[in-house]
Amino acid sequence: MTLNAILITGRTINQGATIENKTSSDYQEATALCELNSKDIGILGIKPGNRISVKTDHGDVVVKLKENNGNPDGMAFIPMGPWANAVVDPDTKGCGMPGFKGIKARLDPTDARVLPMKELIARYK
Amino acid sequence: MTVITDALCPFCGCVCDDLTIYVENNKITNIKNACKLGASKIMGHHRIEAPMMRADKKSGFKEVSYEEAINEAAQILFKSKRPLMYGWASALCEVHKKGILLAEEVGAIIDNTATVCHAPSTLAVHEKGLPTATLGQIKNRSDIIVFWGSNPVHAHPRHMGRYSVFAKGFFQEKGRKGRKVIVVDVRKTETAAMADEFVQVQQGSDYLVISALRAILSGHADVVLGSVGGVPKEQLVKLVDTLKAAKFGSIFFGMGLTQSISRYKNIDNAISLITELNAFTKYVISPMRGHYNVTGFGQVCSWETGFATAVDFARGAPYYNPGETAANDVLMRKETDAAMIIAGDAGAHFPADSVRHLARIPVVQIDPYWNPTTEVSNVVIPVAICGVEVEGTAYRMDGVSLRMRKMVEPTLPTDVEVLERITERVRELRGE
Amino acid sequence: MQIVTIKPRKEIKISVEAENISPDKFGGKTEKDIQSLVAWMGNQKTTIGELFSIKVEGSGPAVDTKIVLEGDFSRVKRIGEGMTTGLIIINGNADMHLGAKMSGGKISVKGNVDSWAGREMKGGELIVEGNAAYYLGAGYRGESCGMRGGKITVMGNALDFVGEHMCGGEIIVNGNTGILPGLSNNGGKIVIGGNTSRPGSEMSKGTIIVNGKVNEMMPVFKLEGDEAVDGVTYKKYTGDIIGNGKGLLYVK
Amino acid sequence: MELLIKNAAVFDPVNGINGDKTDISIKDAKIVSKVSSKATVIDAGGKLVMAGGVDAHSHIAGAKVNVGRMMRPEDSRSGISPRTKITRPCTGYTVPNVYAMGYRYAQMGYTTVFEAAQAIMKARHTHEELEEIPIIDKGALTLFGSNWPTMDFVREKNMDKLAAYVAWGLLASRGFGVKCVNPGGGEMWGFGKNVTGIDDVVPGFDVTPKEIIVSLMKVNEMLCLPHSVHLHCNNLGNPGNYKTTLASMELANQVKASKDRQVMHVTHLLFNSWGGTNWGDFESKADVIANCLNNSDNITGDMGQMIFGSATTMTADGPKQYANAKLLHAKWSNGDVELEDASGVVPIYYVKQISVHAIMWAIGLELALLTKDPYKMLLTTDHPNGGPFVNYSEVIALLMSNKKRQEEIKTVHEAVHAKTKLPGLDRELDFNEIAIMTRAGTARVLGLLDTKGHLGVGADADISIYDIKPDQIDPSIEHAKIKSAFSSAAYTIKGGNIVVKEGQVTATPLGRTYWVDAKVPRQNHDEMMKDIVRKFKNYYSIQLANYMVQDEYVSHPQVIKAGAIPVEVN
Repeated sequence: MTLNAILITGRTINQGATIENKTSSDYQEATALCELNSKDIGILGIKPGNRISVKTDHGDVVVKLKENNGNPDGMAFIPMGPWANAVVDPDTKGCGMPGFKGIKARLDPTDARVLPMKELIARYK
Repeated sequence: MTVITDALCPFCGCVCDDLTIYVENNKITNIKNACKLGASKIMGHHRIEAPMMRADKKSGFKEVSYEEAINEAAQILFKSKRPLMYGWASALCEVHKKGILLAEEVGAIIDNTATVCHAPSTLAVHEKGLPTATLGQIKNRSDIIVFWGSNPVHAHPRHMGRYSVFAKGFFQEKGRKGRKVIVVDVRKTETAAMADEFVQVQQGSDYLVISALRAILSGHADVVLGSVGGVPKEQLVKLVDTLKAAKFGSIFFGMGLTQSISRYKNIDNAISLITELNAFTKYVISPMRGHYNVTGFGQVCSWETGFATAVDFARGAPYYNPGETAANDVLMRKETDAAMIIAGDAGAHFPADSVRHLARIPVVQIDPYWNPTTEVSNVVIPVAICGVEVEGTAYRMDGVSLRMRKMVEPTLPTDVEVLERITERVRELRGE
Repeated sequence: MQIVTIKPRKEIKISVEAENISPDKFGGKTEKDIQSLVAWMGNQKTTIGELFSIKVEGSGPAVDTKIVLEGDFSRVKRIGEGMTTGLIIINGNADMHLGAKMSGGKISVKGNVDSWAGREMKGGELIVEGNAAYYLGAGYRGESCGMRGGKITVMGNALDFVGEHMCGGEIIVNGNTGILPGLSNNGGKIVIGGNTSRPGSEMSKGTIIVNGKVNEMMPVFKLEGDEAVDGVTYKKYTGDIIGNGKGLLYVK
Repeated sequence: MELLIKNAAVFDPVNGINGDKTDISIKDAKIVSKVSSKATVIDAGGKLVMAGGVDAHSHIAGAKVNVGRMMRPEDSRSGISPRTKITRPCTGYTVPNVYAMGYRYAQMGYTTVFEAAQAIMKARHTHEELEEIPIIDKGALTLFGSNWPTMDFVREKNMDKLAAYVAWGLLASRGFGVKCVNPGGGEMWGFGKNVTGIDDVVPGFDVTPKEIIVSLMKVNEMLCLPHSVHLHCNNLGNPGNYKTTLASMELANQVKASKDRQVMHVTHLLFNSWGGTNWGDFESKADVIANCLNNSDNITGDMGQMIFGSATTMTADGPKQYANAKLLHAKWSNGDVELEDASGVVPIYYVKQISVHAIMWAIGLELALLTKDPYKMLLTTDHPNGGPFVNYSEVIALLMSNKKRQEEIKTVHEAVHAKTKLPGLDRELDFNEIAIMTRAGTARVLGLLDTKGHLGVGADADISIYDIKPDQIDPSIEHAKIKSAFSSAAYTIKGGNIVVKEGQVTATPLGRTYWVDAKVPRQNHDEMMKDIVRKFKNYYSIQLANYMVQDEYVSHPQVIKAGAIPVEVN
């Protein structure tokens, strides 16, 4: 079942620990994920570890689902990185800073695979 | 085996300077006192071994000499009408000076990773100034500490131990027990979990919540009707009383404010709150800067060009206007016709549209590591790691200047050497 | 009367800075003079003649100079910067800083304009039939005063920070605006036909009239009651009360 | 490299040359008695020639200045000029970038400038900026007035440990002299408070500003430092503060100078010579302060002259800056430095029609005109607090021409008539006196007379030539010509190199950074260091090993030796 959520992105300890090793699977493990609270995961009807597609007005990406009950209802968190930035708002609002937080997103369960970093970036070429 | 004491960490804005590094035949074998982030960078990762080039972005790289790569980099910048030189935050101030000179020479826009981090804080400083203090002042005096839109447990792991919540100081001998910790965030982070009070605000409402606090503080609670940003009025009124009762209050803020709706106005509003609190008691505000030397670029760029970020040298003199001259502004407008990405990773940390444009123009990368920027680069020049293999100056998140140590000898040229040789080559191309 | 028609020779992708496209710079000049005026494309110094085809009809001083811009100027910045007199007609779009610091004369745009249109305007008139982007009629970073006089009319919508740091003059946006119109307003008048959000924050003087919906009101305004302005009844607010602001915010 | 300047109308007060035509011989950066025939000749053609200008108090480098730049993009965009073959791009008016600092001072014929204040913990930043300021020789005064070690040793009345700390602090910061700003107040601002006079007790440290000032003077003389204590009095910027200034100046009698110079230099006296009790009855007390200077022989001061228009106030006087920002509804930056001092930066616009501003403007000029001996009143604008240094020529013209002063007085608020004595003062300073206030006097106050501020043999070859013939001009009448000549030197020579010609920069060599290496007895140092080590262990947020400025930050040092000798304490 689809979940409409507000997406925010930001740092995590594991994202930081692998930031200089972005070709590694550890980096993908740390950043190609989306956190939701258990209630929202219930709405999606799948379990943490399953894969979801995240669509916004600016792009789409497939990431792994992770549970974080610190999130309020309807809030999705993807660690900063190429997977998150595939769907954030590029508009700099006249101040130079793109929209990394507060993006309307549509989340759906999917069987599609999580693209590894090189393939994810290859989409832009 | 050599042991380096009081070494400095080249990862986050804390620049912890009490590390012990153990080195055996030019290899770092062990580290003491670094957090997980610092340890991961200092222990090191897989590196790009040699310069490489390719004509089009889809084909594989061909290994080349430094001479060839440097010449190609110079050609790209020399021919470019609207070059962007981005990154800088993981490099030392000595590198920034070479970068700003080269940007002048080729008429480029130079911008640093603050453009996706704390550049809005700089815009706020243009509006309101910045009432702040060095971290030791907070350690010694602060009895109320607020983290607003910032999650130090994840992003600045040793901040609370060395400088804020747990640190013992002259007037704060009891450390944690002498302090009240308040966390304001849209979600309950691990940092919020260890706070005395967690104020949960709706995403994007920080600006309104801060204005409400200021209205209450200025004696106009009557205009605040019902809840603001999901925070009941009673909680806001109580929070103002708590803040006013401090002997020395400090507010640390992060991406929660700089990247949300209203952008720089969130921080400029928070600065006004701090200024107005100073009428009652001592208050300071301090940005939780991400990279260990993103602050350093702002300092060097300010004293050399008069502006801290997003400087456009197209017409031979610095022109500054974020919203027009910041990296993502010109990339989004598809104006940039060549880019140099150095000590920063635009490929990973810029929105898709910007990376898409980078994929269509010649890109020179100067960086030790293979990352998403490498994927959209044409010329890749690997360099020594600043703060590990190269010593030099960095500025901590509170603006204190420190000298990073050399822990091991470099095996590759430094950023400074590469930039100097590119600049020489550009001058030759110009017939000087 | 001198009419100068100017048209890009080819598509302009790297933005051009053309502050010399102004009646003050074209008035009383020959075609050759105009062609030799400086313009910049990125870091390349060039001339107006290089980038644009010029046709001059008749002659006359700046006050009687009408410049007609044909074709796409959406990547040509600072048109009409600092103009004191004369007329500019733009049949397409225009890029940033259109009419910045103008103190007289008139600019009329059929299409859209980018950010900072009418920045630090002192007088004269700017009419935009399409949409405006960010910082319409705003100030420069760090200045305490942006627009001081003159009038801007936008038939379409405008984005965030309309009239930021306004000290005088008038801005009319018939459509919607983005967030924080009239930010730090210190004596200007802003009329918004459509919807907006967070109007009048840190206002100390001046007037903002909103005829559409305010999505989010700032918690810093005191509701004074209803009042009619030009025959329309509004809820009248005063604020921003934090700095004892004397600004007036009318919301329909 | 040899240079010969002929037909120069030289004003060299130190060597008693008062405008007579002389030749100046230069060889390898020094002034010599004669040169060979191979020397390059500059025919000064009877033009005015002085030693290179020396500025003893200007905020040109460091954390405060950079905060000013970051706060004021509107200032940076106001002074922009593109790069040339020789010069880097310039920006700013009140807070210029580092290149403009060097070029603009050299264009005015100035060759030596001292940064007015650096906290030890932020000295590395100051030196990074000094390293990038072209042409001029420079140095920085190090803040000691509210440092915890200072206050501890003053409380313990242990002058040996305090002298050791000052010596160590100068080494740590590669500083040139002892700066004391609102002593005790910087510490109290740590909790948002301030001292109100020199007898208040600083909570937690149990010392008074008076004790801090006297103790620092004693150790300054014990160490035989080239410069005296450089004092920014308590209570700056408050109506009625002239009493605090007088009481502070009184303290000079408690210590005897160890060298042929003052024992106390009181800086930017314009901001500290205020009478009245509030903004309503605010008035000038410049005459009382000048009188005190005239009657004492061990105190010097500097004007801190105000220039109408845009300025940026920046000072370690944190509490004053908060009050300023609130009064002016201006943007406000504050920079507490742990265990050391405070600081604040606030933009301001001085307006002729505001009575307080007009009175302040008059006070600065009164101080110079009422202080008889120009050696006791140096010309500064406390750049950029009173105004940017590029306006020094305006101050010179005002001091040399009563006609100009009367013209200006007509344009300012008439409060200057009732609240100051300026309109009635007709003294007009001559070239000799101006040379003292801008070269000889400043060099003497700084203790650098052996190489700076004069044109005698052995001095550094720093020379400025101005496009006026002293014997063919009446500065009182042709004050506009005086102003334009002093604002743009015909020649500036720095270390024997021609660096400016007809106001244009022709060369950009890097000058030297002056700092003082003072030696103290080993056991005093070791005793003092015990306390320092404890403070770093418990209270500083960085390690001692990462505190001191390293050699890499002073690439062209000019080290001046000093050391502890017993000092007479009367």
